[in-house]
Amino acid sequence: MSLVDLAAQNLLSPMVLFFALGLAAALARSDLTVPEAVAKTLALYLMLSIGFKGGVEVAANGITLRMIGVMGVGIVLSFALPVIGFLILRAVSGLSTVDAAAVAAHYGSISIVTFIAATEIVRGQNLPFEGYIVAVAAVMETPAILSALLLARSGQPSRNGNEGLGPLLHEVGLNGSVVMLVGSFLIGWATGPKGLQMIAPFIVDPFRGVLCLFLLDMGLVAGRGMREGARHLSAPVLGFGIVMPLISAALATLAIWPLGLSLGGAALFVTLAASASYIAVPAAMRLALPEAKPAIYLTLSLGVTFPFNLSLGIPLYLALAGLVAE
Amino acid sequence: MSLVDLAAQNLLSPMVLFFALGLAAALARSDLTVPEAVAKTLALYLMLSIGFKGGVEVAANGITLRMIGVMGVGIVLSFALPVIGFLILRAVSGLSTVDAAAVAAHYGSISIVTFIAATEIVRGQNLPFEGYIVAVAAVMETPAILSALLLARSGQPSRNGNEGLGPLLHEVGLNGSVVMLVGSFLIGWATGPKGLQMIAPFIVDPFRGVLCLFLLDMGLVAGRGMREGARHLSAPVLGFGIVMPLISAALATLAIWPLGLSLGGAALFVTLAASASYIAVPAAMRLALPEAKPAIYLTLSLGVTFPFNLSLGIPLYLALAGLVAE
Amino acid sequence: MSLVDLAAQNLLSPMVLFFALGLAAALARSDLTVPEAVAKTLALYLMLSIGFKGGVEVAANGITLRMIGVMGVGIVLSFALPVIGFLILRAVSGLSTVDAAAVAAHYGSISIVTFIAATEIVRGQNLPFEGYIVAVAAVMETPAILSALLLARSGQPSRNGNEGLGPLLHEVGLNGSVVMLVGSFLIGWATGPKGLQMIAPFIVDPFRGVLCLFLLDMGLVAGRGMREGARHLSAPVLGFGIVMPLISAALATLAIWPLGLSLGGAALFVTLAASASYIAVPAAMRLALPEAKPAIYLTLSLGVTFPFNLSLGIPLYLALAGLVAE
Amino acid sequence: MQTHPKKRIEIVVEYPALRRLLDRLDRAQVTGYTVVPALAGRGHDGLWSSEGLAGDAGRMMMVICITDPARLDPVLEEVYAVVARHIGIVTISDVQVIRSDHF
Amino acid sequence: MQTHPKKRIEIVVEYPALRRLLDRLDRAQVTGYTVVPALAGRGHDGLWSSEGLAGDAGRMMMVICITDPARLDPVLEEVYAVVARHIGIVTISDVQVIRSDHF
Amino acid sequence: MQTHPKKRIEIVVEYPALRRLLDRLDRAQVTGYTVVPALAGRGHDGLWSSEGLAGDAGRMMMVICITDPARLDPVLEEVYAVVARHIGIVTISDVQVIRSDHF
Ligand SMILES: Nc1ncnc2c1ncn2[C@@H]1O[C@H](COP(=O)(O)O)[C@@H](O)[C@H]1O
Ligand SMILES: Nc1ncnc2c1ncn2[C@@H]1O[C@H](COP(=O)(O)O)[C@@H](O)[C@H]1O
Ligand SMILES: Nc1ncnc2c1ncn2[C@@H]1O[C@H](COP(=O)(O)O)[C@@H](O)[C@H]1O
Ligand code: NA
Ligand code: NA
Ligand code: NA
Repeated sequence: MSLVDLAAQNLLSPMVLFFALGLAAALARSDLTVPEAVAKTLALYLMLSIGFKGGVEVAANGITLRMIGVMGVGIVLSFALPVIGFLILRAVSGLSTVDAAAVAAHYGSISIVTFIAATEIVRGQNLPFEGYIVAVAAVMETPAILSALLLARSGQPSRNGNEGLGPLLHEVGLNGSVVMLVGSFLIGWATGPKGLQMIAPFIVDPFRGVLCLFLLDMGLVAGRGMREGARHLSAPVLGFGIVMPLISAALATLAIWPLGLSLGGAALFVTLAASASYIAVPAAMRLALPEAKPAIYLTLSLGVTFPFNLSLGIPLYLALAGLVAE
Repeated sequence: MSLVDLAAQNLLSPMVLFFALGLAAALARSDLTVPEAVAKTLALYLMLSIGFKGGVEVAANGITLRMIGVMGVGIVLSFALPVIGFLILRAVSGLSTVDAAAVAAHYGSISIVTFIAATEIVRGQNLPFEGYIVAVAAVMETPAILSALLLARSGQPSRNGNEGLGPLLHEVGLNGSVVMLVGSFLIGWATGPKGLQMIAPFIVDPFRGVLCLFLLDMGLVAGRGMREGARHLSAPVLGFGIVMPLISAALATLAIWPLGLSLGGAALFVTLAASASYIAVPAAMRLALPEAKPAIYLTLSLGVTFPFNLSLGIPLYLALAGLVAE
Repeated sequence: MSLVDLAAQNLLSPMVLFFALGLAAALARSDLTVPEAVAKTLALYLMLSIGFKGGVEVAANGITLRMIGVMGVGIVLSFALPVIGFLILRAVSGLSTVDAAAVAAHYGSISIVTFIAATEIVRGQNLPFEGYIVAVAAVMETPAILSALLLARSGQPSRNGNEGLGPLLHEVGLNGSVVMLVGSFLIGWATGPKGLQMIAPFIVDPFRGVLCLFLLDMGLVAGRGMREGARHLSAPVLGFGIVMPLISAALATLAIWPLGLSLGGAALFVTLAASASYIAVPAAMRLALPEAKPAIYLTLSLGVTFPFNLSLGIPLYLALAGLVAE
Repeated sequence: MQTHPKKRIEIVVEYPALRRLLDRLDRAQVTGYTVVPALAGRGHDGLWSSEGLAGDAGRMMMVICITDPARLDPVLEEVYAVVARHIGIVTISDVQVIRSDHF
Repeated sequence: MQTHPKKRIEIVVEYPALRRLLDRLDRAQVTGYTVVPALAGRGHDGLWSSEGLAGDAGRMMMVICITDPARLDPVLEEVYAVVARHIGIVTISDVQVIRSDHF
Repeated sequence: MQTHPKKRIEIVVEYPALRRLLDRLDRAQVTGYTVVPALAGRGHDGLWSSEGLAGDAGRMMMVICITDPARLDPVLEEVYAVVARHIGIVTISDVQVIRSDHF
């Protein structure tokens, strides 16, 4: 299937259309909302499901050297991408050191919903993928935060003072979404296919439909963010929200080349690198770099990069992956 | 199946019984409640599901002249029924102009949950129906509100003053439930049976069970409303809550006659006309006619008309439809 | 299957592991939480499902003398167990009369989630069980509360004064969870297998997965309770949380002997007796015995007895039941 | 705008006792009250949080009641009858309202 | 710490009118406001509770707005324009803040 | 009824900083506090709403703390240490309580 066909087909999937519905409703100032308690639970559900299924596949296939290699590459990328992002932002945008570091952190980390959307697209093409990619997603969440903190401090005298790095690492590492993803992965691993069979009617069958509802909600939140936050984004920053994922994707494609991942697995890995966090990293930034403006990083990650990845990015990353995958 | 059999069977369906359970619990002052966040989400789910499925059927069958005709009849009825209701109320009840107009608005508009309950009954009789009836439901939601505003103004000097009709139309037209229903309909239309297949385990399989939970909640809210609101309803107003649906049903049966709908479709159309709004119109009335007493219109619509329609009305409308359907 | 195998298999089930995940996350002070609105709804769902399925089986099998006998034994145990628990606590722990009575009430009543977990284990062994056991669970919820009130008053001059027993019984008997369980049971009974078929994709298929999510939440709440409440529990009280279930189980095994229950049914009955309430009774105690410290009874029931029953208790009760069942 | 002095009573009370408290307020013939959910807190009885709770024990609510200064004492007595036995606190402050007859 | 006197306006208003109220506050150029959910209540218009509601009619919200005493009157006029027609109440009280320029 | 004067501190603060704020209150040895959810608001940092949020950034909470006038200043200093760096506001008002020893 050609890239154009794939993109067209993706744009007409219920997932993308529900996101677009949410976006349109928010931009038109409709009062449609998904209650916060439900939005939080849908996110937990998606992480439970994707983590569990990943763990079950690792249980079926065992740990391989390749798995360790891919995780290592993922960690390195998560550390490195914020540095690249930071340098670009400092060069082309007028953002302060702290704002640039905070934005860069989001692009080094990953978005689990972007990842999930990509698994659906990959599955729609009947491409299998390595189950441990979920574990790669988990290990890529936090290194970027550390990178960003070092970058932020490079620019200013240390006044983070009274709150040390220890409590921060605790709060980030035991962040609810990380615990849910990793915990479900381990449980899936421990219980294997037999466990999956028991709860499949809950975590497998309705998964895509739940994803649609969650994407509707993300569209609503993204649209609201765009309405409020757009004036905080200069043209160079907006451009960064599209260009940076492409740079990350290109680097990830090169980095993954020698590892011999399947086409599906490579596409997912590239997607992870190209995705920008919108749950774990914003919360960490409010703690670690409270001076950084959330209107900038939240609007950019959720209002620019996420829609781009969901609609055009993922098909592109699948094509990129085709260049290097087995 | 005879009308009596149908009614008896309906009264013993899980749907009606869960509504009765909620009603009984609330009247007995049990502290059973469904959290607000969940009630809102169940409503979103029902609209997503019914809208999407309707759209998929239109995708399969295309737009027909009959569809346009039925929509037109629906719009005319939604405009006309409030006038009839208003005149009756002014004649027999002591309600003020504003209260009468507000009540009448509810009966011109539609109740999507009554509609959904009717689709389940129709389906239980193995009767197919036209998918576009969902679109008819959507277009019948708002005209009644406009009618009612004109009626209310007829009675009093315009003191709506400072808030014009423009913002009101915006708020009503982009009301969350309307957006959800219409948006899902359009997405179902766009993605067709292939899209349905992707999310059917979420929006089709558990649908009836979710409906039971929602009806339990509606029973709880209706029972609470009856306990608090009963003293606001005089005998003529109470009677209106039963007689008006019958009048609407009779008119709808006549109006739909020439259009050649299927039995299932005709039953659903008659049900729409006979149903009274309890989500969109009350919110609109609080904005447009804040002087009208919500204790009257909410109690009547949810505490009298909805239970009547759910238990006895729908079987009756199915029988009525049998007189004119193909 | 040997007891050890059964216990090991149970410890590796997704249910127990998700509870453990919640426990670990709370003890490590992760910010993972399930929103309150969702936790309440999951509990409603579980009661709806278990009640309905029980009712359907009674519809299929009719009322028998044995059913009435088992219910009678259950009621007697619910009255008697608090007395035993109270005497033990007064003898070995330093708890005040009121605190001892309040704790004892929890152990005479039942935990519906423990019961549900047991049904899953019993089903996992392909053992059928009597559907009316759900009704037994319902009738065992409240007698223990009355016992405890009498015990508490034995120790102090009646100063419960201004709020009589009447309103209390009303509040306890019409407690939301009791209404949901009994109401769903009756609806299941009324609609029978045909009703079940209609809503099975909602109440049967995803049941186990939903249970996992609820157990995760219970683990989180239990872990939080353990962190805050541990210092309120002396060693004898802690011991009571393990020993009392064993005593209750032994008594229940003897009491059920002559009744000729199936192995599955007997295991569930013994589990009911051995389980300790954590929803209905705590709320009743706050009303009836507000002087009793919730930190003691909540921590003991949810933080000690529930984890014990879920992990080791239920397999043990199944083995015990094997001694007396048909 | 002309304003009139009233008293604002703010009560934090455990959820199981809420119905009783509101019955007492009705009995004291207050003209109204508003209930606001509380999420978490700490007091003499320790930390609590409503997160994840499926039951009602362990949750707290905040009740706000605006009343006439002349009727403060009888209202406080009814409130105190509930709060003294249950987990909770009561504070009173001065407020102004626009429509005096409403309260 | 040095503190500065401000006015705290507390408004309980029905949800469907919330957007209008907030627009009015914006128009009155207040520096900010906070919206807190209300769960249940009673007033002249009777009892209400948001439990189980799928729609917006019948729910209430509480809005808190800290403002400068000098600007109290214009703000109250805007607030009153909404609350007079809708279900709701308004109370005003004295508070102190630390950073005066923030408000 | 006899009442005693206390201070009521009301803090609106972004959710990610809540745990730190509560730790500070503990450190200042307040006798208690209550956390109330906020739904939406506006301030110098713009509009926010918690509707639909799956994460914690972008949500706000309201913390209420009753304390003795004598201990107001040390408590405010701890509070300020958090709120100065984070999104949030602090107001102080006078209240009366019934049982002085409780606070
Ligand atoms: N005296 C009062 N104290 C606290 N809240 C009140 C009071 N009166 C009214 N309210 C609140 O404001 C809402 C509307 O009041 P009303 O317009 O009198 O029906 C009520 O439902 C309560 O939530
Ligand atoms: N004048 C005010 N009155 C009430 N709440 C306010 C006010 N100013 C700010 N807030 C609340 O505090 C939050 C943070 O304020 P700020 O730091 O100014 O953005 C706002 O989003 C509001 O929820
Ligand atoms: N000093 C205080 N300031 C604010 N809220 C308090 C205070 N003391 C107690 N509370 C609230 O009232 C609840 C019960 O207090 P207590 O009876 O002292 O445990 C606490 O959990 C808090 O939510
Ligand atoms: Na990335
Ligand atoms: Na109608
Ligand atoms: Na028991």
